[in-house]
Amino acid sequence: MKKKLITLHEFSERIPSGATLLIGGFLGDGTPDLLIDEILKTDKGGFTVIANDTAFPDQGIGKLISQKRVKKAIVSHIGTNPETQKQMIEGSLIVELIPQGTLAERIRAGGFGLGGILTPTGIGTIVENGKPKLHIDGKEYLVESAIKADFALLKAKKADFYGNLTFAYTARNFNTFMAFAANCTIAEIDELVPIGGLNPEEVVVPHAVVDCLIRGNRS
Amino acid sequence: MKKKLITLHEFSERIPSGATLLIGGFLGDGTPDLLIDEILKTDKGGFTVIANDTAFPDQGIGKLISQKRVKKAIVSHIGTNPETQKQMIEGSLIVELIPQGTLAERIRAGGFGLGGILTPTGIGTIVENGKPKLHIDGKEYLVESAIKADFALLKAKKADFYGNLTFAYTARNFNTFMAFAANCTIAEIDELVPIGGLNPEEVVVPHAVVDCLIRGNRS
Amino acid sequence: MIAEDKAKGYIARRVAKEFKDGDVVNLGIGIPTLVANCLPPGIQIFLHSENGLLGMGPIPPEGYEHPNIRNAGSSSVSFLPGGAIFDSAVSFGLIRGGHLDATVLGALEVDEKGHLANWMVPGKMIPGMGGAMDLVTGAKRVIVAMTHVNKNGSPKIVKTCLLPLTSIRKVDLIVTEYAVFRVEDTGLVLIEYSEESSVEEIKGLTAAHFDIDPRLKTIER
Amino acid sequence: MIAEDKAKGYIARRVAKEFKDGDVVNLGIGIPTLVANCLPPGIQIFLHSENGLLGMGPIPPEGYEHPNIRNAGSSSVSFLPGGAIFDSAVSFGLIRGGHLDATVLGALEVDEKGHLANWMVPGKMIPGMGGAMDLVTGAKRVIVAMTHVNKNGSPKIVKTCLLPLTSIRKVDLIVTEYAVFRVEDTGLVLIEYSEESSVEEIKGLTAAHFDIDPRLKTIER
Repeated sequence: MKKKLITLHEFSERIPSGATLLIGGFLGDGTPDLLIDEILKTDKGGFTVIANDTAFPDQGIGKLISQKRVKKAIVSHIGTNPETQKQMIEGSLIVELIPQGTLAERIRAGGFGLGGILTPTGIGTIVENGKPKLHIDGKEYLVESAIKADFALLKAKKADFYGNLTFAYTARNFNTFMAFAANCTIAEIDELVPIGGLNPEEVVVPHAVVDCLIRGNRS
Repeated sequence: MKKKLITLHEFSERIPSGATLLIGGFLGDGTPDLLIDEILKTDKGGFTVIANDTAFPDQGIGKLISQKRVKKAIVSHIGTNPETQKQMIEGSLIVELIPQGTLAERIRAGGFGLGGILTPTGIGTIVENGKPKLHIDGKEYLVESAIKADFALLKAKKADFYGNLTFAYTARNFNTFMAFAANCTIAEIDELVPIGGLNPEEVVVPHAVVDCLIRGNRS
Repeated sequence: MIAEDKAKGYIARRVAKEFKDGDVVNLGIGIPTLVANCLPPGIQIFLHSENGLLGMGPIPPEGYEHPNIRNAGSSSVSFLPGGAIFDSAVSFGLIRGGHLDATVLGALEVDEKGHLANWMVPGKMIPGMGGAMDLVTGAKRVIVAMTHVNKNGSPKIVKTCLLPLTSIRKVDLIVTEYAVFRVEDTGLVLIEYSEESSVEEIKGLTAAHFDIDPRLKTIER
Repeated sequence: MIAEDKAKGYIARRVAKEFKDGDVVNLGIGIPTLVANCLPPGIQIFLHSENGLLGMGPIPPEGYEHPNIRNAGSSSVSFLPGGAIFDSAVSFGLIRGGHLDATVLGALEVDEKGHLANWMVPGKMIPGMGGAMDLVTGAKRVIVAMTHVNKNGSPKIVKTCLLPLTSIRKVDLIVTEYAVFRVEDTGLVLIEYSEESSVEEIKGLTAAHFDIDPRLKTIER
């Protein structure tokens, strides 16, 4: 059986410049910092990053922005990162803003084989510009397409050798459904447990969607 | 604060004839048997039942069918219940068959405030008859509307007094998302624990969507 | 004129009276966050945070901050007994699905119909909508908690929002340090005003038409 | 003519050779279920059951059946170490999202283009599609495991399905006790046949056109 545990170096070799990356986390909580630092040791860039936010200039996804490795950010807000705003205004970074609940569901839809979502959020605002709308039972919904990516970079708490994952409290956020929506899902883990070391009910993301594991600082 | 714990008798008094009921379970596993038995002690009927299946003639949802309390069943299969098939052929029971994954997502959409789902399942089959279709990124999807109901009748393993729920292994099935999709969500529970008796990470359904709790045989 | 240092407390305490015991509530960053400390005796609410928790407790004492128990503003928080965590899809399922009794948010502008704009100033400030659009579209009640005028002294309650809207769903209540407006199909209705002010002063500080409730009273402080 | 008592084992053993070590597979009720017991040495697969588990183990010994560890056919099963449970929405997210390496299903009919009908006989047998439509639409590979003819001796591989289709997605492989067909854009291609039979006999038992692979060989038993 394919071994899922790889080294940080093996990880960065797999990520090509220009790749589309789903990155877990909410203002840095639940973001795989070691994976980001490893990418920054290379000269790779031109990434499209899909994430809840760009955190802070010196933290998590913010570091990829500050070091100009990102050409496009698809996020729900950038209010905590003045560097993202600066690059956006200069025109060196494309920022696409998506309502947080819509972003979450679009990524889940991508991973779950659905074509998109039908949401009331954004109707009557600039978010609806250019998007199809549907009436269902007398109510109007925006049709928002599914999102998939080349890679999902996640931060998990525990993993067994198969790749079953658990998460630490609010570090769960986008990590769960992002796991389903990438061609290659890679998780930085705090603790490696033996096979059988997780209760089947405790597993949050089943191993079928996890391709690679990287032991983090604490494991 | 409103007390959520009610008696079986209080439960059946709240359910009017003709109500639309989401009922958890997969061939009886995860179905609230006590709640069903309590309904059967009354003369109430004419229900629309939305569930994965109608189990077996003498088990779970099957008992509601056998005692002719159901006018319409919206389910993914009825192969295990000849009584359902008999009533359907006689014309005394309307059966609407929906692919299992579509049924699950439509109920989740109802509970999550989405208008419906966009699924490839059913395209090119009789399931698509009369339904709108959409092309997204060159692929065709069926538009299937969201499902909501008057009541959700669930079977949970543990609950605290607030109504946070956990489930027993494969008894999870439809119970989790059905909790979100009803005007009134009622859970039969095996074990009542004090507030604080569940780890926040262990909670599968948060109390915000649970209206009433009924202590089951084991609690 | 109500002093700036008093305004925030006035607003938070008035908003805090809007809840029933057991309500599930999302409080935005800024003034809305203060509401949690102003609840009347006997009223317990469950705080929802959009990054994935229900039953959020206060900031823990120094040295007790868990790195992975945070609120939507990235502050360390705690769980109260009975708390629950979930991912962002479930968190917004609660929001969009109408499972929050109320959301309390700040505003840049609210217009005479009750429409809210609170997420960007084109060409100037573009933080993004975060969870605001889902919250305003989905919560059972939307309460705006804001100072009556902006830093330049200009009214924030205007005839028509010039800034991009957060939702076409109208807010239900507007609470400022000067006044409380209910939003009806006909528009804004002044239901309470500060005894440190007057209806005339409020008209001067408001750039929108509003009706006056026949049972108009002063805000209880 | 291959004896009926041998057929099921032949089919299951041949299907079992289709998997790579580590594959995630959903096995339908009937013959497909038998596949799990026929895996070649060194090949471990992860069994998915659509009611919400991955890493399904065998039926436990008598007295060790847990009432809430069941498969999609309502039988008591067990977890292997590393198993995981999830709700039906996640279970079908795995299915529809292409996260299953293969699904093995029975058939009422398969046609010359590779279309499958396996969920109803109008006016006669209407069990419902259950998870079959999602499985056939979503899994990476769809393998049909069935007897070559039905109880009346009529071919199940037909020119065009008369029964309602399960999906417009074509199956990838058809395994019977007589033959193995690969489904290509051009139609069915016979790649293996039973040494107890002949290409001529298979043509007689099949109501559809099929091409013959130039590397045609006998099924390893």
